[in-house]
Amino acid sequence: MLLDSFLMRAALAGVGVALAAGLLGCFVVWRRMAYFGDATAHASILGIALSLAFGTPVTLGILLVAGAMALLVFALTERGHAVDTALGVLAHGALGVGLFAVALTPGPRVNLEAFLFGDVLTVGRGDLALIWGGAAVVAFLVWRNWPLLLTSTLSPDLARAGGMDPSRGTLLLSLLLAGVVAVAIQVVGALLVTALLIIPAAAARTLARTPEGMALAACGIGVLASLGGLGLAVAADSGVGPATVTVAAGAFAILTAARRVRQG
Amino acid sequence: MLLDSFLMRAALAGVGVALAAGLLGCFVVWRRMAYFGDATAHASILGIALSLAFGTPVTLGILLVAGAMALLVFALTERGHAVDTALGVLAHGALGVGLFAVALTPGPRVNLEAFLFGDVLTVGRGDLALIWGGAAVVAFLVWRNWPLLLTSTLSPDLARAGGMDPSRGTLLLSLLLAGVVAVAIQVVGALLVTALLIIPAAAARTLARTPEGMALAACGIGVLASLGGLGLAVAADSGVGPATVTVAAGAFAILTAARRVRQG
Amino acid sequence: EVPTVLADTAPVHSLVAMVMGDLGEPAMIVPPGTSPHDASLSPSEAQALTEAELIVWTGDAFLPWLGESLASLAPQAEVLGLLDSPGWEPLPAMADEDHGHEHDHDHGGAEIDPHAWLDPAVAAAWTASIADALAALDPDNAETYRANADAASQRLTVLGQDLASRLAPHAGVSVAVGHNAYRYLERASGLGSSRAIAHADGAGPAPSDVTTLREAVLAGEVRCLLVDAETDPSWAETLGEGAQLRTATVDPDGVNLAPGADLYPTLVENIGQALETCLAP
Amino acid sequence: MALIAAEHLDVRHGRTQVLHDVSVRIDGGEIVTLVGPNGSGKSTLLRCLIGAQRPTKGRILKAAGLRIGYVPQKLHIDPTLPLTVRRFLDLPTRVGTAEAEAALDEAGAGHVMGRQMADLSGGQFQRVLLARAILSRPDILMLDEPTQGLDQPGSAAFYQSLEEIRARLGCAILMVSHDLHVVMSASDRVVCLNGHVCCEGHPAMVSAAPAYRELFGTGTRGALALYRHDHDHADHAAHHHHHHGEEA
Amino acid sequence: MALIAAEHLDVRHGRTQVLHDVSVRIDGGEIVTLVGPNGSGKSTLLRCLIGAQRPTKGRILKAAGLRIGYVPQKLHIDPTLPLTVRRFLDLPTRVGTAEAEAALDEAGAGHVMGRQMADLSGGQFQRVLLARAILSRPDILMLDEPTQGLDQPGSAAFYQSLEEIRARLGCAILMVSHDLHVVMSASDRVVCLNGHVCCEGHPAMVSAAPAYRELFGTGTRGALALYRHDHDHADHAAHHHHHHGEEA
Ligand SMILES: Nc1ncnc2c1ncn2[C@@H]1O[C@H](COP(=O)(O)OP(=O)(O)OP(=O)(O)O)[C@@H](O)[C@H]1O
Ligand SMILES: Nc1ncnc2c1ncn2[C@@H]1O[C@H](COP(=O)(O)OP(=O)(O)OP(=O)(O)O)[C@@H](O)[C@H]1O
Ligand SMILES: [Mg+2]
Ligand SMILES: [Mg+2]
Ligand SMILES: [Zn+2]
Repeated sequence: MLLDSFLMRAALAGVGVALAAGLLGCFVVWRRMAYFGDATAHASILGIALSLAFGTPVTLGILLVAGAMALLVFALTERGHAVDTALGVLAHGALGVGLFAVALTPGPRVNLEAFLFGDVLTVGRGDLALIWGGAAVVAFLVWRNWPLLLTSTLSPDLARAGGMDPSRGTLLLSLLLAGVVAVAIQVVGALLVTALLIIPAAAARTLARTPEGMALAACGIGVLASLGGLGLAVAADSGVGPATVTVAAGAFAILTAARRVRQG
Repeated sequence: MLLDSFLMRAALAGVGVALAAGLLGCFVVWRRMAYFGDATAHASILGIALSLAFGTPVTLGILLVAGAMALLVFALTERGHAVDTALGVLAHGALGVGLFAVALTPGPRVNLEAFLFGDVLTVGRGDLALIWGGAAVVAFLVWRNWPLLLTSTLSPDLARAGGMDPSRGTLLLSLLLAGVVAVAIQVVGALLVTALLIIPAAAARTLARTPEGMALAACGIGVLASLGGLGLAVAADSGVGPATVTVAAGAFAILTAARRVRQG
Repeated sequence: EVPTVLADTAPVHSLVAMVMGDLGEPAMIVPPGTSPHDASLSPSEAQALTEAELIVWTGDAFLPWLGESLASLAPQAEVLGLLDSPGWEPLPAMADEDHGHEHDHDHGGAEIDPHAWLDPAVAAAWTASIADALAALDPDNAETYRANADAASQRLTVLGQDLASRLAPHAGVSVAVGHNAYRYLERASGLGSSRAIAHADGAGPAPSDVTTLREAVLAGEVRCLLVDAETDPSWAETLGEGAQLRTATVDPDGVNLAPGADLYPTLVENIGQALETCLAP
Repeated sequence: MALIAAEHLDVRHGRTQVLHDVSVRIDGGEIVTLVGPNGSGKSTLLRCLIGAQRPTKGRILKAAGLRIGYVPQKLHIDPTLPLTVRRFLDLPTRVGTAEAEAALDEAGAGHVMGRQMADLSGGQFQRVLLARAILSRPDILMLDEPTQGLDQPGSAAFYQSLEEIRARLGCAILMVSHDLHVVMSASDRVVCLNGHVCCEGHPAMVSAAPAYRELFGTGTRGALALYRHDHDHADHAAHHHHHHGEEA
Repeated sequence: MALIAAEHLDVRHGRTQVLHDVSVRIDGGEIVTLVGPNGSGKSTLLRCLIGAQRPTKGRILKAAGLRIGYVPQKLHIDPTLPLTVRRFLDLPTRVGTAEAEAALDEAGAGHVMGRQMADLSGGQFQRVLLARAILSRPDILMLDEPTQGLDQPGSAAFYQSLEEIRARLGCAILMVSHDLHVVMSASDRVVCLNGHVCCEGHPAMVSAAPAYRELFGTGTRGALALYRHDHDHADHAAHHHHHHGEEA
């Protein structure tokens, strides 16, 4: 009856999210998309606002808006905008437009963030299936498209010469990221997802000599941070999200101090 | 008795923030620092937590932590981390560690964000003096150090060969940004500052052929968004922050649609 | 002449409306439910602040950002901070537990738990303070205000008695809550101390808090979870797995009720009813 | 049979017309060199052929399943992506280690195998790019200034090995080069580009063509030997102002 | 008097020792060329001299207020920074428009004045870099492979104008080049680098030195003319395996 324990489920959920986030997080770091998590979280607020206005399920609204954001980021970067700037514009644009739209719709104002953020301690069996299913899909798609994703990250021209379509790689990555963040935010909370996307990958950079090495290290550090964070939260009697981020940030600090990045 | 009207004060505050943010925002876009605003906002939460723990004034705590964050970003990028990644790590690290630290300190728990956010409609005369004084300082320092800031953004090696110290440029810029964001967040709100930092500069990129042109255009678009946002908020009777961001995002969308970036 | 009056939240607005009666209608500043993140004053709200002659609000401990707005936008107005008003018995803020939405941390003296409106007896005391403030501004109608306040006070006292008798069978029983916002309600209803899941600092609950709560649920000590706008409903599943845990959806801020004099009594009755159903054997 | 052909390409960037009605075709096993002054559109043509640049008019025809080995003129590898030379050679398709070692050795970069790409010197980087292009077993090699940054023994070895590479891989080679005196003799065909195709054909024919001579002067072999002679500035400036047809 | 000097420089990157006990000095008005195989540390030495690379050991001495005109080997300009060629020439110090025009014309890039830096072709970019370095009225020009990407008339014109530039600006020139046969005659002094200073002195002396011949073979002038001869692969591979002292 392992799954009976909410702690066990939290641990499994944390590990699942850490694996998907570690894989995708490397691309986030390589492609300068660190803002992606926050942008999706902000876009989710617009999604909630729209769902409330049209009476559709909130989860659907979040997914649709996150997907639309991914497509917009893709279109903007194809037009030559720097990806971090495009993400910044969309993050704030989505939030601003979302709040503005909420103000215009009649009815009581609601605290939108309350809809948004899950807590890893509330993860149920269905959520676990969702997380691990999602992680498996992400892992499978990333694995199948690894050469495409990697080469188009390195240089779109080299990808084209190799007979690949780098736009497909960018699009796939954006949609995967949007999906993972939009789902995981509701299950385990925004802080945990966005932090697990960036910090383990950044920490892994100090260790890795190859892209595959970095992806593995990011997954490993993410898993350690998840489990360590849970342990720390139990020990210190604090929230799991902040404790996990604290462990991950600690790992980053130690690895960075121990070794200059460029000597990799 | 112009300053008696809160709308007039809001307009003046918006314009002042737009000018400082437009100038610095260009560097934010060029240097891939779009995350800076959010990172500072998150770090401010840690600052509040520390001020509460040590009983120091909140504003001081925010400024100190934002400054420390700027120094850390500087140190991390000098060590070869990509700046957007460094900012992402620090944004989440500061938030996670801040929340974790709060959980460990005894005393009543408070929602830290309540301390953080100002509203441009509540700006008083003292705030106006602060904003315009700050904008003047920013404009003066940026103007005085323009060649240094620009050359070290372009290429640190060219800056060194030209007898400049690019680290000085990076440091100056980080500290200015941290100062502006930390102060302005408390006066006019986080959404307005972080959005005015990125969106006008990104929109200006589609118009500009030179760095100076982009800085001017960013200031202009920012000012238009501030005044237009205020007008829109009055017309729609909604919050000024979201309305301003909506106008800025609209300007970005129109300019981007009208013209491919690279044809500048 | 009847002054222009502004109230901060829907419950306070309701109390003010009771006191003003037919003489006038107060306006409301803070749309309920908004978090300080997204809350920004609309121009008409700011305008209302600059024109108000009396502002009745909960207090700095509840909405610190509104305090700043009052200072800059409404220097002309009389301000009545209900948490600082006399005639009622405040509860100290819990040292270790949280408070909810957006509460200040008062550095000076004793800190007060700000969710005081959930005790009808406190609300009754507040109507007297509101009447005093109105009477001072509008001496011509002082009698009417006082009479309205007395009537309201009576109505509220009855409301409190109803609540207590309705929940009398469950005296001393604890419920689980999202965050510690119901201590005045417990005082009014005779319920035992509620068990909060989350701290207010945004950090989420600690695993040990959840474990303790779950043990209480499994042991049958806690049979009901109050879910409000700030509580993630999926807690019901986590806490209630393998046990009998009912949930009651409550609206302590009156977000979903029509504003007006009747809002506050409806709000309290709704909570009472929800609790009664939830705790029924 | 043509491996790849461009038909009537036009490329414009805003007001600048970069290519105008350019048609070229490369047949299997050919060594073709693209020459032309700076800014004449050589790299643009190559990028059109690999599909990285969309022409404003005209079209590209490729043999089905064509494998292209490409060496770009500029490649910026971001140091946030950790990438050893060995791993880079595996992109996009994996190759055996023995094969990779042999290719690197042949390119004179055997000892940098374990290094990070971002740490290489200019010439080492170029050598690795060349090794990678050849390792992909291409049907056609497209090399944009393949000897840039190579030291003298390196570029001599490169030109010497061209024929051998063609013989071994059976591939065609399309390259851009400014080493006129060398490529004239190392190629089967020379295409002289200057926004449009100025002239095209057997090296001997091209170097005799008036359009070519207008672009590069007459004494190609000795051009670089003109050092240490006093000269009038106006005189040599005239060498490189031939950019007709560039602005629309 | 030395304008700039390096004394006993050591540079290591992790386990790789790039420079070992390197001392050079450049006097006013000298034209010095740094030659050496790929990866021998030439660019690293230049970056140490301008202060962009910190040596592990040793020190750099500079004349007070020394103005350096620098052309890096690689420069990546991010297209998010809008920058016309004209504006780029103004960095770090503003120059007059007439002057800028003259310098661009002289570098054969007069017609790209209004373009964005990120849009230039490889050779156009290099020409603009050269124009900018000269415009800063330097006391010393440091040029890392200044003719890379230039077309043949362009690089011929560059080497021809070296002396004229020195005469006009009164500056010293330190350059890295692989065009051995040209630079040997265009420089006052040649420093042959291979991790350490192999040999140094008058060009004639250096090209006769055994260390130099070991690195580059004997027939420097004709090295690039060895095309279309059948050759044994093992034979030419031997050209470029001389990388002694690189790994610590
Ligand atoms: N994105 C762009 N926008 C505008 N003009 C461009 C762009 N890219 C290239 N150009 C222009 O197109 C012309 C051809 O460029 P290309 O790089 O093809 O020249 P090239 O023949 O390869 O020159 P080089 O010998 O210098 O490498 C140049 O004049 C260049 O300035
Ligand atoms: N950041 C770094 N980390 C590790 N090794 C490095 C780094 N930068 C340079 N190197 C190594 O230092 C050596 C010297 O590099 P440098 O760029 O100075 O060579 P170079 O003489 O300019 O060569 P080229 O002729 O190819 O330009 C090379 O072996 C290179 O791989
Ligand atoms: Mg080219
Ligand atoms: Mg070099
Ligand atoms: Zn509360």
